[in-house]
Amino acid sequence: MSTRLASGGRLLNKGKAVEFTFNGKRLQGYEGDTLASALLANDQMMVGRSFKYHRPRGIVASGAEEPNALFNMGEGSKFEPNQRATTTELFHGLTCASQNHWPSLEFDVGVVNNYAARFLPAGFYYKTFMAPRAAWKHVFEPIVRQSAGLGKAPKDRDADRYEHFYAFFDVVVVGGGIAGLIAAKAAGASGAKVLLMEQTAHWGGRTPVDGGEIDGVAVEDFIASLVNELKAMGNVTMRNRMMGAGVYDHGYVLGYERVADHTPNAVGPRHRMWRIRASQIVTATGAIERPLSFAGNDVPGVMLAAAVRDYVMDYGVSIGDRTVVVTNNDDAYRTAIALKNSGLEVPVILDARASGGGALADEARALGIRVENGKGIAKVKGGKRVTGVAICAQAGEGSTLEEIKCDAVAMSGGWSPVVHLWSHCGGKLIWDDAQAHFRPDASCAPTNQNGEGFVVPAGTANGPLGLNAVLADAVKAGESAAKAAGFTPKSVAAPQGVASDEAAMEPVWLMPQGAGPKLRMKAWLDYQNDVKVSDVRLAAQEGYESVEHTKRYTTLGMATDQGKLSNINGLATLAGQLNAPIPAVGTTTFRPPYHPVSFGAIAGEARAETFQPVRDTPISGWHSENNAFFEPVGHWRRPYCFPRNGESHAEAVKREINQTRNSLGMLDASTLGKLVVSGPDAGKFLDMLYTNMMSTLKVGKCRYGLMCSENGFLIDDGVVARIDEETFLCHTTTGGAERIHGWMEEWLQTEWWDWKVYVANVTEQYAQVAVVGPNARKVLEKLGGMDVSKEALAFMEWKDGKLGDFDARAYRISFSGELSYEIAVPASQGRAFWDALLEAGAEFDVMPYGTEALHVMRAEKGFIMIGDETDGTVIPQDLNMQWAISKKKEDYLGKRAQERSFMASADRWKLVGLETLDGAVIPDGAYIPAAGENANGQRNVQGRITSTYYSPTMDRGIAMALVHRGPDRMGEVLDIPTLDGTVLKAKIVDQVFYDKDGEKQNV
Amino acid sequence: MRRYSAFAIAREAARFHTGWERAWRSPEPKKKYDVIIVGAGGHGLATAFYLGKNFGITNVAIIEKGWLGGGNTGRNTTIIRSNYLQDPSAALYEKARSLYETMSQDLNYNVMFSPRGVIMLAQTEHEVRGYQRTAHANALQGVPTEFIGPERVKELVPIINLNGPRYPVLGGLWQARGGTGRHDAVAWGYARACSDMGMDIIQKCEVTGVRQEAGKVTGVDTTKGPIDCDKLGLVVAGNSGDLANMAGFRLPMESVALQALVSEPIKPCMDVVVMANTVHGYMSQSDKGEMVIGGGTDGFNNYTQRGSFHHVEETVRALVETFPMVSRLKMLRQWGGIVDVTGDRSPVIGKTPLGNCFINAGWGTGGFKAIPGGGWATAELIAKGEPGPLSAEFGMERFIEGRFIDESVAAGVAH
Amino acid sequence: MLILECPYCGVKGEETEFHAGGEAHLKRFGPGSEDADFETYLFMRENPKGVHLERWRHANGCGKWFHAARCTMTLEVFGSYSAQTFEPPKEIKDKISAKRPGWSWRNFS
Amino acid sequence: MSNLVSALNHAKSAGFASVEETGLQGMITVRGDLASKAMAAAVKAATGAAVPATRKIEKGDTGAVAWMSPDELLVITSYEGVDSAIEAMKASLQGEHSMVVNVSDARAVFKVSGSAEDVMAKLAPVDFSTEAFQPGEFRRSRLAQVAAAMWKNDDGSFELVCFRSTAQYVFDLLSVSAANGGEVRHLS
Repeated sequence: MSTRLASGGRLLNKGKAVEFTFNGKRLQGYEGDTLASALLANDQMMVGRSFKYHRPRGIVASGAEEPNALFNMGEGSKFEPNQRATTTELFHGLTCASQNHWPSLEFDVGVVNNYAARFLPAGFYYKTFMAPRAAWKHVFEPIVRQSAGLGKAPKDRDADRYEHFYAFFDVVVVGGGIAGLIAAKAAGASGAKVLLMEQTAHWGGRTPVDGGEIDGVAVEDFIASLVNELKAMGNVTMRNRMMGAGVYDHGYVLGYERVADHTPNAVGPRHRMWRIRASQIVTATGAIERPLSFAGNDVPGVMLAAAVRDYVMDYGVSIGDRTVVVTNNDDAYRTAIALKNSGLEVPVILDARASGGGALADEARALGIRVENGKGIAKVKGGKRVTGVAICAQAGEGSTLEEIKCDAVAMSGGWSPVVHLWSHCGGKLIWDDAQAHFRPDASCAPTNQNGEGFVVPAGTANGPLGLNAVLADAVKAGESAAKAAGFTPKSVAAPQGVASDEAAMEPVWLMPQGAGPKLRMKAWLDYQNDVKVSDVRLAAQEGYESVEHTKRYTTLGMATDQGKLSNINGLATLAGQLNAPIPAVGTTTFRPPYHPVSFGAIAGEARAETFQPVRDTPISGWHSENNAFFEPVGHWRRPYCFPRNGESHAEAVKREINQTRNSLGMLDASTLGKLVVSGPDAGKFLDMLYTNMMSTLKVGKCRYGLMCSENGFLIDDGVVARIDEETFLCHTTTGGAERIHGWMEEWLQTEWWDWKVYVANVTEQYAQVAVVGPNARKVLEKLGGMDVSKEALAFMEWKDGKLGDFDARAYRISFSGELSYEIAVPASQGRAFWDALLEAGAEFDVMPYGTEALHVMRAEKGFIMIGDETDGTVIPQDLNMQWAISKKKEDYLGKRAQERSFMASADRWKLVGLETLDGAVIPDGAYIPAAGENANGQRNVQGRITSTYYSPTMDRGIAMALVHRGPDRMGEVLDIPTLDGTVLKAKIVDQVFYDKDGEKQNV
Repeated sequence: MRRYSAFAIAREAARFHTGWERAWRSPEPKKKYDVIIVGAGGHGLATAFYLGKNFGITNVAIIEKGWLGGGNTGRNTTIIRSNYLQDPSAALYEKARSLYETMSQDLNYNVMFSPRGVIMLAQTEHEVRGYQRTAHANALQGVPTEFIGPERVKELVPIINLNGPRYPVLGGLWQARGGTGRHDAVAWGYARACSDMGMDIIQKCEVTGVRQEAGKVTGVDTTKGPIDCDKLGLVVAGNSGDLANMAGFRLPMESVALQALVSEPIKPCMDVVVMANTVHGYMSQSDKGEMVIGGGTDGFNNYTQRGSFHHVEETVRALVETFPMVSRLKMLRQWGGIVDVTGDRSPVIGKTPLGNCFINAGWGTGGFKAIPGGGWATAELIAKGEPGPLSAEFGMERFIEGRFIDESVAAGVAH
Repeated sequence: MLILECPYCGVKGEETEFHAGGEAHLKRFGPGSEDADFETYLFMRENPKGVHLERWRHANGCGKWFHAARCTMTLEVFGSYSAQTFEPPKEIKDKISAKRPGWSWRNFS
Repeated sequence: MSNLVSALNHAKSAGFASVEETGLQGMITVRGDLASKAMAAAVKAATGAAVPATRKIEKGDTGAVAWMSPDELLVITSYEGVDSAIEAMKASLQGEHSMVVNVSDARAVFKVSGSAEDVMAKLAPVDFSTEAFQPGEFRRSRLAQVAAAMWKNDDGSFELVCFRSTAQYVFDLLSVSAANGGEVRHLS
């Protein structure tokens, strides 16, 4: 069993007990524990079930590479699935539960898959479940889905908050182990601005676990003084609980700071995503120990040798009373020695190397530990916990030489540098034969905006494993990063440790090397995704020879640990099967993030109210206070209508229209774009932008204009007012202000840069109110001030002056067909102006109206709406707007495009009005079919509805449509099928339904 | 080809799976083929497959510079739908979708087509009208879709937040027969079937030149030597511009990065595909339990298969807002692919200035769902030398005539 | 996540401050021009693997359009320069030549 | 005119830094040849300040002038003083190709005091470290999802200008970024 030892545990505060709950059981750990160490201390070795076969799984590792110990953590709005026990600091009140089993961890029905494992090899689902056809969707897929997946889906809205932080450094050092600390010091000594980040809560990494001395002092003391030294450096920033999540182009680094995962009740953000720009990045990310591939290497109790040591030394936890150590390198001897020194039994060290280990092996023997060279494990005994091992000759096929009882196995297959961050942005790797691992290829570093390398690996992340080599490499890395960042490094002597003489490791990719199919089927490569040696071999046999094919066919390395433990073993297995050297088979591409990061942190502050900007007009407050139903229009919110006393939206719209047409309405039109275009060439410029002639517009007058893209399509419309000889004010649509402003600047800056024109966007300088209806003039006259009579301010004229107290510009324009003024006042006067109009209009029962009433009234009048009559495929000619296209101009944007054969054709769909014979309203978006089918069997069509409304004014449905040669077909009756199967009959009519002669607006 | 079945698995299990044969051969190139297809992605392999199946042309080589299915076929978010607005698109994508329905049986390879349904959310009045229009168009095109209200959306997607402070869900365009498929399996299944017909799939073989005489292609130069052909098909997605350069013509296309990402796997919580175009994000749950997520493209030319992080950020915040539970999930992996985007965002299947050279390209963000349809249409084009009805509108001449196929009307982001 | 330097305000900003504007140095063809020229102007693109000349706007900044020379394979930026010119300045061409000998882009090299 | 209301009417919030909408401010967009004598005279007349260098803000007796782009300045005055400043500038720029536009009402202005750098750095992709961003610097960038211009005062506080319509969004962003518990203790 695993248990807490009476002594040891350098990271623990044993004075402070911490209570937590696992699968409903109340357990106790200490401050400083990880959830994993606390569980082990409570003899909870088995922590979950595997993905495919639902086999029992135990804790394998002590860090981010852990594939098995994933939990449903927390409750309610703080619930989170797939939280790793090894990277979770224990806190008081933590609750967690194991995943992927039913009904319980101990007894899981899904384990039937395990008994059928022989029938479920890699890729079996590609070969079956094909008949009958419907069965995949209705039978097989639901079963697969239900048995796959890991943690539960959260149900509640996340109660936590998140944020981003932009930061800039000369050198960012990722990893706060011995190499990172030393590299940071070496870089910092040059004066460079340095960030050192460490994913755990502790500085120093794994070096202190092994004790020893550096520069004559104990490792722990050496690190403590190094940390103090760094803290004292003003140019060095240190952040722990912050992981280097990803390296992106041009020195962009994501730092994932878990601010409050360990203090979930604290006020403040849970995670903070640092978006860092670094000139140079030092990856001191360490190395990860590889498992060995032997049968039963997934039985709970089989653990990485270094992790066994970590648990003993860091947390005072023994994972078993009797631990068999199996290895192909010297480092695992340290585990045996540490266990023995802690009073635990190590019945045997199985060293797969025929020649055995070096000085550490002698030390182990001296402690009385039995060491067997050239031996390995044929098979691990036990189901939910190791009960023993069968020993075999590594060189053989697995005949059992001896069985030994034990309750834990510590394995080491060698070490792989953590090269993820190096690789994220294109750094290449080379194969190191001596260590049997991939390490960064310094000659192919990822390059930055200047084409220069910007990532420098340091320490074990760069390949060296020996302490002194690591220390020297770290100094070099820190210095070269500082230099590359433009600083002059101060030469610092590398610290010196006491190193033991180690024998060379020997790669072992299968144990025993001649293991037959039965053993290979039980030798796991990827614990979480249940990929075994036999699966990779099968993939190669079937032609999935590329490493990417093998990965995808077997799912090797695709689990939540992203192959941290399995990649190299899988690759070597594949290479072995293909009879190719490992580097020739290649490696897979590492993608960010290094370790999963919360979506909350990625979204940052952009949630709920601050999800996206909401743009308000100066009058929005009134709208909210008066029950406006808002619709989003770009980032703006505009009132769609103002329902009163339980009215439906349709009823409200009808009331708003009727009252406007009969007496007085008003609309907040502030969102309309307003661009000032000014300069000696302003007229010439607008002549190019609009299809019609603007340069001839008289000062004091307004003209409606159309804008097209260079591709000929209508992109915007609006009224242009000439303010003075050199100045125009161009109105755009609500969505068009920024777009058209940018459009104008683009042409002025990139094509006609010698034209003397300036543009300014003054959209928000003004609150603009449309005052509409037969009583519009009266209400303005009531406010007093400027003369708004027909004579003083005729249709399509504008004028500056005072209205009451307000500084106003009045435009006599109409989008409704009524007598209408659009009044612009400075935004800061907007709300007061609106209120004044309401007060003055009370006697006319003034009716604020929303966008839907606006749309209906313009449709009644036959005016087009950008976005309704146009959709990016419509040219002005389609809308019969030749009147707005100047014949005199040689050029305007879009003119050449409109000369192309398809656009110049008379055979296009053109705008008409439609009236249903029975007065019904045609559904939005309806198409008008024609006889027959096209070559693809689709019904031929001859037009479509662009706008359709119930018109309160006409008391019937009205519509506009683009119809094939429509204007030539006046009076024709068309069939319009609706989605409920009925067919409406509609007559082609003029698109102007209301007041064709304009008598109402010209008063 | 030995058939795959449950029986075959049982038989193999008895002998520890030692009897499985290669899914496809790995031959050296012959000197000459009737047709060379450059690009062993989904579209290239499907083109070859339908050349054999529909036209009996099997003396075909499919040349791939990397590993088959390793480009965008293996990098997309596996959505399959055909609820397109414009007639030519709807015809092509519906053909593809209907071929997906029987693909597992046709290829004897389970591609796990999962017609679980696709919803495109309408979150503005404008979008409501746009999707109602699509529903009407689809009805006449023979593509069953319907516009559904918010309550129905909630029934189909219980984890959705209907009333976000910014964009309420006003309804959605629902295509019940859309869904997802296993992307790698599509390439592998086609490859196995092509190889079985005697076609040569030549991996790790890069085309370095297009040999021509008198305005016609005579073959290609490759890293495995010259190979002659009577007809050439260029089906290379993100590398189309490069191949066109070799062949001496330009394309109305640019190559940009498109990114996708997945969460850690969780138990089933969403049974359909949801696309939220107003906020630029879409999401489905894979059979493994990962939430598969995509968004928009970068704006600049890029061949690095790495995109900019802010697109991931934009997509993720959209999904956190639309599906609040996502906030406490974690991003497992992000990646990028290079897509060709044309001037009207619709693909090109058509002739090139070289008489016997044909191109299938420009799928932008929508290539995977079109694979069988694109392959079908391209095979017809190559076999007959002229486009058939499915590809008639997709030739490059449309850019001269101003006759575009613009789907942006219906979808802010397509994929 | 690119860093670009706006030649107008000197800001070295991250990509999110900028807006990509496609291929640079396009020649506009207007009414009366040949179909092929007009098609080239609007649609045909170099789309090179390697050195590319392109337009950017410092949208969340000084608002100015500028040109940049950038490698589409490595994302290296060789320099940025005024939008109000018909070809890249000599020092940028020289810099590209030093790093990518034999490069060409349309009629520049 | 009474009832003049700025975008958020002096809204305030406080956490580890404080945030305040500072009310109506006179602001004038000036476009033209920044190197011309006429421009120097115009700016001097309006504010008493010199034409700022690239990305700088200059303060004068009656206002400040900020560099917006190679052909654009933002003149900042009292709200009441805008009309006379505009008149003065137009007079100085007579005959020059130029533009002078009142944009006072189109903007909102916020002040962040206390640990301001750490608040700003949560929202804008700008180096706010003391070495990199000093009083006198004027930086246009984005604040989360909207455009903004910002500068640092001598007392260490920051001021920023955004479009009036986005004022509530910007206020919410700043407030949540300054909320207690969110101290970064990195820049300030």
